[in-house]
Amino acid sequence: MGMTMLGKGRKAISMILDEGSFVEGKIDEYTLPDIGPGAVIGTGSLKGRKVEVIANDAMVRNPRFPVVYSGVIGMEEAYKMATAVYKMIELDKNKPQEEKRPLVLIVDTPGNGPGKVEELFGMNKATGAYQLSLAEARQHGHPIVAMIIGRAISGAFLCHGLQADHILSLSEEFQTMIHVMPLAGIARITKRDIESLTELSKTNPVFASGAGFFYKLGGLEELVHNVDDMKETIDRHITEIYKCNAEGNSEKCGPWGRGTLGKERGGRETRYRVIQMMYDEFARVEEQYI
Amino acid sequence: MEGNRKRWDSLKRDRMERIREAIPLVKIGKIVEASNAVKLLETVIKPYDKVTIEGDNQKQADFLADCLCKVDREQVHHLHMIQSAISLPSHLDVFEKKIASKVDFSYAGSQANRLAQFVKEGKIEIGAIHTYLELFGRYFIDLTPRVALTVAVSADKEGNLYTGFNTEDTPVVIEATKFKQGIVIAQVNEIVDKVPRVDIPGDWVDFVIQAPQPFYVEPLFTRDPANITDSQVLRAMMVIKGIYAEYGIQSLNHGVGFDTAAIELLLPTYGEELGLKGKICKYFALNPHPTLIPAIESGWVESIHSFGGESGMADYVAARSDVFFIGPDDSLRSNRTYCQAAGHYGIDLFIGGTLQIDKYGNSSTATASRIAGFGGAPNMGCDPKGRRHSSEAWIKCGQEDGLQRSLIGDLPRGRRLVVQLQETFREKMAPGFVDKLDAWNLAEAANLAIPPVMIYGDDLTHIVTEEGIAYLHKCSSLEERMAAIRAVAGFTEVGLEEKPEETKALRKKGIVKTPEDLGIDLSRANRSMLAAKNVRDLVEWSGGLYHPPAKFRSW
Amino acid sequence: MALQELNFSFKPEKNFTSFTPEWFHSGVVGSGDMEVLMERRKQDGRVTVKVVTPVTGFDQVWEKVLGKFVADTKIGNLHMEINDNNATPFIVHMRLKQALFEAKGDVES
Amino acid sequence: MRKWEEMQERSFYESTARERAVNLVDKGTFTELLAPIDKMTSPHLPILGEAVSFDDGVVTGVGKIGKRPVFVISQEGRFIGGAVGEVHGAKMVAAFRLARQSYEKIKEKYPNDFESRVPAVVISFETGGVRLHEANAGLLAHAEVMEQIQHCRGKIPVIGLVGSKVGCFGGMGFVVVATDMVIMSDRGRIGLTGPEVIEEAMGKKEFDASDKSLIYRITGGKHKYIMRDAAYLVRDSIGAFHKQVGEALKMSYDEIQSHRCIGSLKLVEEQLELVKIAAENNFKDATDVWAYFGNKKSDQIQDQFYDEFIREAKRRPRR
Repeated sequence: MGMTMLGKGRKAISMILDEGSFVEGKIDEYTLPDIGPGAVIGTGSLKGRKVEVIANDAMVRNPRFPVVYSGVIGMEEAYKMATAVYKMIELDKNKPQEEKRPLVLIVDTPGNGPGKVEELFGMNKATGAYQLSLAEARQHGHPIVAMIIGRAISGAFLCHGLQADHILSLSEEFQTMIHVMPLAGIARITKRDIESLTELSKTNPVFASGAGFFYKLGGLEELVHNVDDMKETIDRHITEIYKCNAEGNSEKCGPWGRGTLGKERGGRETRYRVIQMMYDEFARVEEQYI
Repeated sequence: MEGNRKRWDSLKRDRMERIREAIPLVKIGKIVEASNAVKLLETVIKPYDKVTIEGDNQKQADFLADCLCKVDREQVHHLHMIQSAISLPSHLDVFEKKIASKVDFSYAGSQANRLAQFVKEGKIEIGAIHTYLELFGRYFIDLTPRVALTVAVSADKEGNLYTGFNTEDTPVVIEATKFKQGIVIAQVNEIVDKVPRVDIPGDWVDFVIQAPQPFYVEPLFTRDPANITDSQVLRAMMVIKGIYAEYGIQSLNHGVGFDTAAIELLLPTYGEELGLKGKICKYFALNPHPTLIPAIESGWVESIHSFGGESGMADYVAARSDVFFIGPDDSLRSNRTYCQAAGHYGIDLFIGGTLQIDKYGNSSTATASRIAGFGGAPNMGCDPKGRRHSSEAWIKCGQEDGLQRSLIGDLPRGRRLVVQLQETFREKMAPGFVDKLDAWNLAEAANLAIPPVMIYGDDLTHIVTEEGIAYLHKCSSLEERMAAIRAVAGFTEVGLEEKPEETKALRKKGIVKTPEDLGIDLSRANRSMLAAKNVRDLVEWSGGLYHPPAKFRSW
Repeated sequence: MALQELNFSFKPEKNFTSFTPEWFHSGVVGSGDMEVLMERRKQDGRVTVKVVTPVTGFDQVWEKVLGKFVADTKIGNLHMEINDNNATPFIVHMRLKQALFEAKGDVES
Repeated sequence: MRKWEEMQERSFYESTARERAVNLVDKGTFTELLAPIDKMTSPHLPILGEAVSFDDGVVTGVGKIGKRPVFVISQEGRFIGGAVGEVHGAKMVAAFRLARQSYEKIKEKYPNDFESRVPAVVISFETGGVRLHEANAGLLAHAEVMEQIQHCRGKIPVIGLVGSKVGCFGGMGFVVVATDMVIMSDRGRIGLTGPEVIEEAMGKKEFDASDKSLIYRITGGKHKYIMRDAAYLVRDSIGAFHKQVGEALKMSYDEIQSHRCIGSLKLVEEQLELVKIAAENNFKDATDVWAYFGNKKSDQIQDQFYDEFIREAKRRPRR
């Protein structure tokens, strides 16, 4: 107990990658722009397999954007992340699917830059750009695994994690935090006391915070209970994703795939029914439209 | 022998003495530096003085109010405050700090809760809660201030004051103080070589202080049309058709609120459709309500005299001097005293909203935990018994009066229309009609002699709810009035007592009219009837002359 | 504090008119407002209503408001489902009348 | 519901989500999918005592503009701020999936007349993002929608409309800028972080959340138009939005997607140049940014009416 990886993005990189293999700021020969210090990006190897890594550094401040520190993803960070993903796609463009390099996201971020300049210039665009780049990388067959080691909170988790093929998280004894808003905040908004919300969340994981609840909803593929297992687990998932893609089942992974997973785990059953009903209803009027 | 002679100028000598002590604080002319303001107050105010502070409905001598809280309690204490409005936290802080102990006032607004708390804790003694005209009257009878802390836009070094757009209460406050040998101190936004116009002559002013910040004005009369509901639109349609058109109401006052804002915004649409332009709503005693802009621009309104100003309306008002009262400098001259007098005697109708109406028709904005006061509504929301001029509306309302003959025989006498707009239930199911007013509880809790009632049932002529209009003045007994109230009280505890056959009879007699009786189509009662749907539309109507405060700028 | 469900059933007026559209929806569940779904239902003229609301303690008021609607409009063979979000009794009354009016217009146009 | 012709004149801002949906497509062509009669309310709100709605705050359906089937998603801000929960999110995702399935079918069915029949997705945003009462499901749905948008790339135009009261904030702030083309009115707003949160992070002196005027300058349609986050700024009527969508759907796919602000390395590089400008200039307000891009009377822009603004506004130059 007491063991935590909170704020230790760089340490996590060294635990996950093969020793000494990480080269920061480089995607092969390409050098990333020297901005966004909160985003640690580079290339290394994981059990001998070349991977690209994108992680958060919670120990630095962005000197140009004062609200960006402690792992916050600011505009520079997000665009730098997007650039790295697009470069990776470009560099592997002509490779067969099984050789598209995997991308490992190491997630420990509390949010996006909450500032005036951020709103003026579009923080939403920056993280939106990163999300699109990840979705595109998946389309090209790059396996993406997100490994939550600390905080995966709301909008920042949306951009740095939720577009991955598979999402893994250290279990809650490592003080991981996955939520949109802590339960206290939810209690304020819904005008309920925390005790009754806690009680309710036992039967309905839909608003509670924590890795366990996300797991039930299909929001996570696997919980990792030992830091030393991160490397093995990530490697195993990369292999699985390659296999899925090779079999033409890429929809079993990623956000859509996690929707199916949610249903299997009994967490988001209504979602499935809604989609089926919409399909059926459209089928009845399809003639008029196509 | 001087010592034995009766002195007839002790007030004057006292005044001279206080001013002499303050002379070292004067920089030039009548100007005192802001840094010496607290010292000045400590010098010229003595324990047990009656002190007035503006304290208006809108503009606030906020700097002087803060300074008064900072005086040494050893030197200044037991002040008796006399002020129109208790609006700022500092207005009550001065009691918390035991500098003042008693207050006579008219309106409490945002401080209503804290005031009630202070009364309960014995921190404050209330002399009386007045209407504006009562308080202004008593300034000249038995509540004459020793020191007046006033506020103006600008001053020159001789002390001439420009009160400009928000003149409000300043003339009455200064006149009462100055001519009874009191001391007048004015905070101003700036000191200039020449004021744009002289609202208060310099020799009525003793000290002028340039405040570090411009005085605070609350945009109290701005209602964003975006927040007007369908049910308010319905009531507004009923008022226009069932009252304004019915009586040919030409001169009137609108209380502030979304209900009356809806009426203003329906004039150019629904009013136009009913062919009422030029027949109703020509003369107002009213602040420059932004929601009246579309009606003004469409040529409905001939004249508006104002109690005060309204943030953002200065340029618009200046450019419409045919309608508003404008000085030679092109800015509005408002005056609460004159406008209240006009509102009491000069108009045919008052209409406003309230919090609770009881089964007899008495209404109040008080709750057990709030002392909100009265402001000016009771003076306009009553039948002015001293009125002698007649008008079509006044005569008609008098003719319909069900009790008049039993009191004065067959002599014709008119009657002011006093209309209350009431939603049967407000948000969170708070009922608009109650068996007993909360004002009773407040009277007990705050040790008031009588429950604070805004408008007494016998002054009320009409109640308008979504259910219909009750023409109460037509009733010939209290029993009948109560039945009429029940008929429009909807599903409240009062309304649930309604007896269908009774209501049917009242509808037949024209004492109760439902929207259906009035020929109003419920399905048309929605926001699309509004001439402006948001503040931006009002700006557009004004040709860009209305400049709303930032908090209303949703674009 | 869960949402509560109220169910009512009203006898129609003697000279009632049956609700004819298969279904009609009106309103938005905004704060202080409600939506209603009206469905044609053959049930000996009865009007049945299901109300889902976060507000407690107003069951009788609901009954009165809905009863008045049935009496005023002389409608029958109708099932209504109301999702309420703190609408006042008058708003309920007005929305129902507006909805019925629109529903008729829908059929005519 | 009022007549289609009448509704074209109606304020988009004032209208309901359903009124927008029905009247954004050609007259009489709209079919609602998962309509109120399906009574698909949120399974999560009742236990929290929160009111439910038969459409869960979003109207989904299909209509036509010209020959194209147009899948419409229209959010209702009056219902819990248009926030996205499990049902709401699933309806959005399903609309995208149907568009993609239709694309394949049409391609097969009309090999010679394919271009003019390609489906489109139109989203009328009015939302604060994730619905906190069912936060986790809402968040996961956001990710799904984003993935669907990427799947539509290169095939199906996705157009985002913002002109409603709530605007488009939170997680949906990402989604709206990921569409091919954003159409706004000057009453619409797009942002990520809520004003109160910014005030908390920066202090009231730097950012006063109660200053509506400031919020509009920073998030409003005019600013987004100058920044080119919004491709078009239209008047506040359903008809104006309908017309602009119609115009867009006459364009080639390439022309439509030339209005994107993100979605490729080139676009990211373009945005990074803007970020550099932001870092190098100490912009205090939107007016400073407008002045930077050549708007001389930048302090008057906020009060300009539509015609004058469109005539005079200098927009950020494209690379």
